[in-house]
Amino acid sequence: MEHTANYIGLIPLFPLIGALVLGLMHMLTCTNEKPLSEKLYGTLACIGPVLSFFLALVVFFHLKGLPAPERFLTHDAFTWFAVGDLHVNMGFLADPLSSLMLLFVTFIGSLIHIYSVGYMSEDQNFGKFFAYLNLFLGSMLILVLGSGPVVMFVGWEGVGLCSYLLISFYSEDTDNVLAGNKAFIVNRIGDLGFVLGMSFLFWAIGSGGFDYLSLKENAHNLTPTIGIVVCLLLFVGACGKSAQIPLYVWLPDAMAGPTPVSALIHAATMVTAGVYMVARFSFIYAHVPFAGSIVAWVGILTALLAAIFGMFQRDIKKILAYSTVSQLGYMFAGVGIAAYSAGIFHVFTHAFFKALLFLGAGSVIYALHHEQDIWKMGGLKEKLPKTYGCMVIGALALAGVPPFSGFFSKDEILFSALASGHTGIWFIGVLVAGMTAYYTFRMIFVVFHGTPRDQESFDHAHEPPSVMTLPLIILAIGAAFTGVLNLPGIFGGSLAVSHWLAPSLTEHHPHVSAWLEFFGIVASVAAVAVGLTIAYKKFGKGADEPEYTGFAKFGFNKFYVDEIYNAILVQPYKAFGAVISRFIEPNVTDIHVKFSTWLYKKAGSAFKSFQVGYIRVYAIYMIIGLSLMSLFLSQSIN
Amino acid sequence: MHDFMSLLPLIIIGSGAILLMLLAAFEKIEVELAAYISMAIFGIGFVVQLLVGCGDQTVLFEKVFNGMLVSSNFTMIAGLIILGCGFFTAMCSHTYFKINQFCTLEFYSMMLFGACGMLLLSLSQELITAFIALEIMSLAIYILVGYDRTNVTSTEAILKYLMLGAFAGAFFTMGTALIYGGAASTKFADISTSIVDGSASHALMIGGAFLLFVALLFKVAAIPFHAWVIDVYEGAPTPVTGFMATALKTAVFAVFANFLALNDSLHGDWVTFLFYISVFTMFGGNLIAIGQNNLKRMLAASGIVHSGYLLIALVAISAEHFTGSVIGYYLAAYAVGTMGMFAALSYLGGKGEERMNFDDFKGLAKVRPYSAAAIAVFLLSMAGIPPTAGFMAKFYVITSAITAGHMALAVLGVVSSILSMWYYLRLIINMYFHDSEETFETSGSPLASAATFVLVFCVFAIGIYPIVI
Amino acid sequence: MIAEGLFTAFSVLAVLGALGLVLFRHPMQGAMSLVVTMISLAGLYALLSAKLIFVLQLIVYAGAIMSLILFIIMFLNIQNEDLPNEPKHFYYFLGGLILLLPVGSFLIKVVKCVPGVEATIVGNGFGGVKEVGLVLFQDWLLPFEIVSILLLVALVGSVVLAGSKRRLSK
Amino acid sequence: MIQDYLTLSVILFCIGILGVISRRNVFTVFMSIELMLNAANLAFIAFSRLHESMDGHVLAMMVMAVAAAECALGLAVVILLHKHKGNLDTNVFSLLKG
Amino acid sequence: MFEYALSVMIFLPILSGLVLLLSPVSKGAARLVGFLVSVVILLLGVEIFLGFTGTGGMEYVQNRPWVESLGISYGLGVDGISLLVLMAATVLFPMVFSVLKTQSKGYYANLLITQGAMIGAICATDLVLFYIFWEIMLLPIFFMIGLYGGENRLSATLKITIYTIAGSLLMLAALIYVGVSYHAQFGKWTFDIVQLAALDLSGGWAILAFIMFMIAFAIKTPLFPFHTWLPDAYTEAPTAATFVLSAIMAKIGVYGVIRFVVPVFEIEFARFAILLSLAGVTGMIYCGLAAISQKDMKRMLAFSSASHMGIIALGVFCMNVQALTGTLFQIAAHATSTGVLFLFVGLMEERMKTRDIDDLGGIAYKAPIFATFFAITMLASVGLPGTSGFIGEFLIILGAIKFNAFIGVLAGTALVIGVCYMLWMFQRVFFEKSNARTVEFQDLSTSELLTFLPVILLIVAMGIFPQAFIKKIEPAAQQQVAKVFAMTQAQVADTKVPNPGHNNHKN
Repeated sequence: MEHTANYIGLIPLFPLIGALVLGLMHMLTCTNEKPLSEKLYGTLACIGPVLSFFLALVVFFHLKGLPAPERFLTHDAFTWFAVGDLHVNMGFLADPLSSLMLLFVTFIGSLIHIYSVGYMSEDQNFGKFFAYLNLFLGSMLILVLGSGPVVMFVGWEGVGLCSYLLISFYSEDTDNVLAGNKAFIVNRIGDLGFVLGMSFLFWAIGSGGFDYLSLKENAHNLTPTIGIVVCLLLFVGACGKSAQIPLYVWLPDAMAGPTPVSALIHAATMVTAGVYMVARFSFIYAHVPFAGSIVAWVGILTALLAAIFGMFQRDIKKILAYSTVSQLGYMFAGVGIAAYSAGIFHVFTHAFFKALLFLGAGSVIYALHHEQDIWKMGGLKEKLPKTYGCMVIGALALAGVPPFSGFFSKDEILFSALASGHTGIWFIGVLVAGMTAYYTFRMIFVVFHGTPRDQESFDHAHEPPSVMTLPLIILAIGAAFTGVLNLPGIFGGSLAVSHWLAPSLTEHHPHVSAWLEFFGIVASVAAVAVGLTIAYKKFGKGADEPEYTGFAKFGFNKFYVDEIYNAILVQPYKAFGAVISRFIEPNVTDIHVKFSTWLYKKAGSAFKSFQVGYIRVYAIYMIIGLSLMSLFLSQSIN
Repeated sequence: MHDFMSLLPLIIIGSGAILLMLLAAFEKIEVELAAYISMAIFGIGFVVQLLVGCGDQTVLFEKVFNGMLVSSNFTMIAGLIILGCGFFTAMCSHTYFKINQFCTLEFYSMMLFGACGMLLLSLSQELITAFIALEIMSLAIYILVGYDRTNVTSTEAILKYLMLGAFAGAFFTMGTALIYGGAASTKFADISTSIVDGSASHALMIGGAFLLFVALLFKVAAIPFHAWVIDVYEGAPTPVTGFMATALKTAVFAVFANFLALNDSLHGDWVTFLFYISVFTMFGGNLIAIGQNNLKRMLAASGIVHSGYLLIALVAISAEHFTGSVIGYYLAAYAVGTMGMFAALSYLGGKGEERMNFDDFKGLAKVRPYSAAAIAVFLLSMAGIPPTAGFMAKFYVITSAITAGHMALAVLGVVSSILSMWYYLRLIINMYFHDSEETFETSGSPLASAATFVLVFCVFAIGIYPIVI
Repeated sequence: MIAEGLFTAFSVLAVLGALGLVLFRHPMQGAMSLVVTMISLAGLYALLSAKLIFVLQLIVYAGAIMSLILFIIMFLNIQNEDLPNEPKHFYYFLGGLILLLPVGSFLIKVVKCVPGVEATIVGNGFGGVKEVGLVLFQDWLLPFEIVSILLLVALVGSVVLAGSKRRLSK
Repeated sequence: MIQDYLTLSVILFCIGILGVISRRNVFTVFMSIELMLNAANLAFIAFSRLHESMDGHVLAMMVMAVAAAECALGLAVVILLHKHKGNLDTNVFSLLKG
Repeated sequence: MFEYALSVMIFLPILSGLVLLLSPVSKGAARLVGFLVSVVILLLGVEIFLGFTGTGGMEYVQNRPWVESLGISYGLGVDGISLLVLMAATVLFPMVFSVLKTQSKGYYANLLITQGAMIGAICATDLVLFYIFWEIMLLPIFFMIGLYGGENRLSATLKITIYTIAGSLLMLAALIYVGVSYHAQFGKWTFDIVQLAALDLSGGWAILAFIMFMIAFAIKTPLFPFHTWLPDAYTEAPTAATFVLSAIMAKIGVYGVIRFVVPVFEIEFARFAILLSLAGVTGMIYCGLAAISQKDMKRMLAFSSASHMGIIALGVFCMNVQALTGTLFQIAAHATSTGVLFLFVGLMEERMKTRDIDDLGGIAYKAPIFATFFAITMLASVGLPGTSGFIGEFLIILGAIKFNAFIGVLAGTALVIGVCYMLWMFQRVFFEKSNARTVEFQDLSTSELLTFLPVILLIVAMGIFPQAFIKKIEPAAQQQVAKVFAMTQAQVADTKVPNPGHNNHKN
């Protein structure tokens, strides 16, 4: 059934080696007077991803060459650890699902590496940045390629670590470090869920081998209750990684990192790992629809919430961040309702257009010397035509305007919701589509149209170097046309991606009337159109920031969720720690020591005072003892 | 012949005592020489005792002494301990009296007489003999305690010891009388037989043994008969204190064990009694020791605690096959440790025993690291920390207790040794973790320090090769 | 018949003497009453047909030891004023009595257990010098010998303690 | 009737104890101890009468000897005390305490 | 030629330490001697590790009767249970000697003695011998804290010493009870643990003995609520003493439970397992929470170490092979990470004369290598996959889930709690603006770099190739668990003991 292909182990290895080399170079030379040249770093940095990309292509075609049910390439590098029934191999699995992820991760990763060479120039920690970036890519690839949950967890935590390191990259500023801590800790909460989920899964069905293929075989032994527990725990992990309610709070703050990082990690790849994981475990989720629907609802509500927040943001990256959260919500809605291929396809397209948007935003920021407030921009379309063009394409894709890629993937999800009878999810989905269109083009209009709001920085603005614009263009093409890969039947397509993914997913496509499908498409397009027009009406001619009042103010402050978390979680935690170490530790836990010491001293002084020094008293002691003993003894004689 | 051989150490010591007494009467020699002579006598006695060895339970000169002296392995061990302690005491006294000038020749003869009494006591198998031996020992020790006539505290010490000792002696005689009444004899063997054939009156045995034990418990300073020991130890000259603490206790415990082990039902009557006594002794001793600031007083109190442990061993002896090995080993270990402490004190104490408090020894390790190390070793041995002798001793005692089915006693013993930890560590902390105000200049001969280091060696030797068992 | 009477008389005397010893303030009077006790004890010994002990009691105890004590008391010539004034010693006495109640009752309980047989007439030689001497030198040789050591120790000791100051070793 | 002797000896013994614990005068204390020894002697003699063996007599003699020795030493100590403090109160001698 | 390796490893350091103490040599010479000796031990240790076949039995066995009358013997041996603890005690010491340059003679001598004693305690197969080494290994710590510790070192050293000795004296009574009851059941004296395992004890005294054993080990480990000596001791102790206490001695507490308590007291153990595991988890959370509010780096690490010990101990009480193996592995892993962390703190204290987190900051810019090493070690201690810390914690949590889901979930929170205070500390110390104090911070010198590099590599290697270690320890754990299970099953068969360990026989 599956074939072994040893070379797939190399795919994550290249970036990791790159990371090691770069890291050592930087670590050993950064304190020198003149650091190594950025060219050297840049080239070294880009080798790894590019190589991985080519290997990914090889994998893809290798799989394509195989008959559909045999499209499983495995490679067990070595036994990682084996205890009792628990056998964990450091193994890799390339199947249609992972190969798809592999392709766009390596592709976009390479592009963003190239872009970063331009973006990060003149940064003193140039080398460190690329070391981290490579490390991230390596971990991401382990995550994708891992042949079992435990190996996946390695990548899972690895990407979390890299995101921490990269968010707190400008570590002199406390806020950035705090944002990094927040990201890592929240992710850790998610990982807790993942670990517990894995443990339950192992005790349930893991004894026959703890990798996906064996688990898939034994999945039928899974009792419903354990299944629900496992699914929900794993989903907690997904929430942490993919920023879903209630763990989404770290992602907006994560924008503190350099923009390419936001593009690569916090938009294109890492955050979608949760979706990928759910799809990976489709063979379990398919067993317990209840858990699936919970996933779907959490997803769609997240989408709604994030969309609301997105409508009121003023920081260009925050807008994109919330749009990411919102799109992730879509994806979870998709995988939640067992439309795994649709969810994964949205992951795929979203990677392109969201990376595109971020990189575009990056070049805007670059052009304006790290100005991120959209209300200080405006009219940039003649200054940055290339960027503008690409951004518009990205925006259209994000907004889901046909025929751009976003439209097809999103519509696939919404349609599956409709088809599988989750009308509520579908309705909210449509609503969110409209809001998405609104806030996306609000951003576009405010940034690029109208009149410059900050003349002086406007004058200095100029198109970034081609090393940055080239990736934009490539991504723009991707964002524009990847949609056709999964054309639904109604457009004469054949759902190519879905069919490609079929072997590695456990799903069934409901057959419904074309009318219903048509109705769904119309509805979403209409919603998008409405959102677009409102956005144009309000901002098309250039407008100043409106006063946020009432609900808008509420939304502008993100429903005070951060404040609430701080109040009910963080502060109590710290306070509790303080109470323990200041009060409980000395006065409660240590009480047995204190008390016995006190007693000891007291008894000592008491007995000391018995030694009065008078012979007669000593004799009296003797006689007291004597009489007591004789009382005791006179029992024993009759 | 063998009987004579096993009496030989006793004879050597006795004749040595008389020899020294005569020398003293005619004032032919110097005190140092007397010290050397007594060392020699003790040494010879020790060697002879070691060479003689002896099998188990042989009655000496059955015809002549008519079964009043019996020697066994146990008595041999006791004899060895007593003689060894005497030897080291002589060494220490030599140094001590270089520093404090109130010694005359009789001192050493008294010491030898005392040792003679102790040996007799450990051998005796007859109550009145035991009583007389006890009195010989006690009288000699009284004299040694009060030897410094110019010093009022030592006079007070002798007064207390003498009065209370005589008081206890009276109990001993009354007890002997009752036992005589009960068993129509005072010889252990006859008592045993008459208990077995039931001719002995149980009540009289109980009462007599009770009064007897009062006296013995007084001598080993078991609570509540302990109060004298602390003052007397403080008042006595340091080497004498060492001698009392070790040799005297050994002898008394020897006779105690011999008497208890003479018959099983007799021992059975007293298990509960001794159980409580030992518990009270251990804990009371600890609690007394906590508050003490004077080292000799602290050691006296810790001596009480160790008596408690020995009483545990007494509780646990089985009269059927009594070897006394546990008691013997514990006595040896305790003797080595305590003797070492007093040896060190007797040359570190300085003139007129000016340095006797815990605080006087602050920073000793900085100035005299080796002495400090030795003292630390002795303290650890008394505290029962491996690999010292004290640990093995405690191990054997607790083992015997549990084997005899007294788990509770074992646990209590362990708890009490937890209590004892602090005042041992306190001195170590003073010696090591503080800076020294003074330079512990000591005059006098190196004999005492030599004794100290020999004893350090013994502590480890006995601890690592518990051949006695 | 006569024996009972004598026993009662002697024992009453003995107890009175003992009480006198404990209660009189001046040691001299105490010593005197102790002598009374000892003499009456000697009488009791005679009643118990312990002839030699009767004699020894009179000679050694009532004679030697007591006179030694009296001599020392004289020698230190204790006046009333340098006696310890013990105002509360009567309370101590009562307290002691209470303390001793259990002990006394226990001991009496013990001695009540001896078979209360009427004393048979013992042979003429019982307790005589010759017989006791034989017993002493046949059975009790060892104690007899070591008592000599004991006395030696006591002798030397009292010399050391109370004797005239002698030159200390240099 | 032996019991009467023994009872008497017990009574004397207890009175001796009483003397020791209730008096502060060194002499009195000493003589009380002597009294206790005498009580023991009485018991010895009575018992030997009971057993009709003369061991008790020997024992009594031994006790007498011991008593003599103790007495000699005790008196020497008394003289020593008197040299030091000129006073026979046992409570005066309580420097060693605590 | 290596059959006496263990004896050499025990007595070479002890004797050389004593010789150093008694002979007037310079501190430099003392340090050199210490370093050489510890390197020799290290080589022997590596040899033993490589030569160890891992069949689950004792290897490198030495057995000489010592006190025949009580069956006490001088018995040494290594098996899968003790192997990694032994490694921890052998591998890490040269580092200490080469890093801490400016200490007095006694410092190094005490270190040597305590190393020898610890190795003895680890290798002893005779209860009495174990007890002897167990007591000996405390004394050098007592002296080190008292002589070279911080300002209120006296109270700290008194507290740890009396606290620990109290525990171990209770253990003494308990182990004698075990020996005596063996004599009562089989009619011969022995304290050899392998034979004692045949014992089956029951009744109140057995439970008391079990409790006394557990108290002793709980104090040493330290298990909540017997941990209160730890913060003071760790904080006041000199760096090396803290290193020894945290890295190895604490582990010997857990090891003692596995080696001596579990085989003898299966029934009681199974009966109390829930309670004990709750204690472990509580301690983990409690100390983790306490760590967050510490100002002193060393104190914070002390609490973090206590917290980790809680979860390590938990692994023992779960009584399935995953958890047990996890514990055995985590013992080594945590030894490396925590030990190195304490040494790092010692370095920082040496260079900046402070441990107060508020005084530090921005070290990462001045000392990238140091920061990187610290980060790797820290990540290992918070259990990041790819470092040594993950495997053990994962296995323990996995086993805990099996043992009891609730406790497993609580144990899982270790993942989060650890990260909170560690990141907070890392941020305040290594990131943010560097201040006057830290701006002159010197990066690791070459010698220090070479000293720490092997350990860092070891941490990573243990994370990536743990199987090399696990396959040596797993059979022993397998046997242990199987035996406990068998005994408890037998017990369950006749008496209805509430017994959590009764359904994990096959793994």
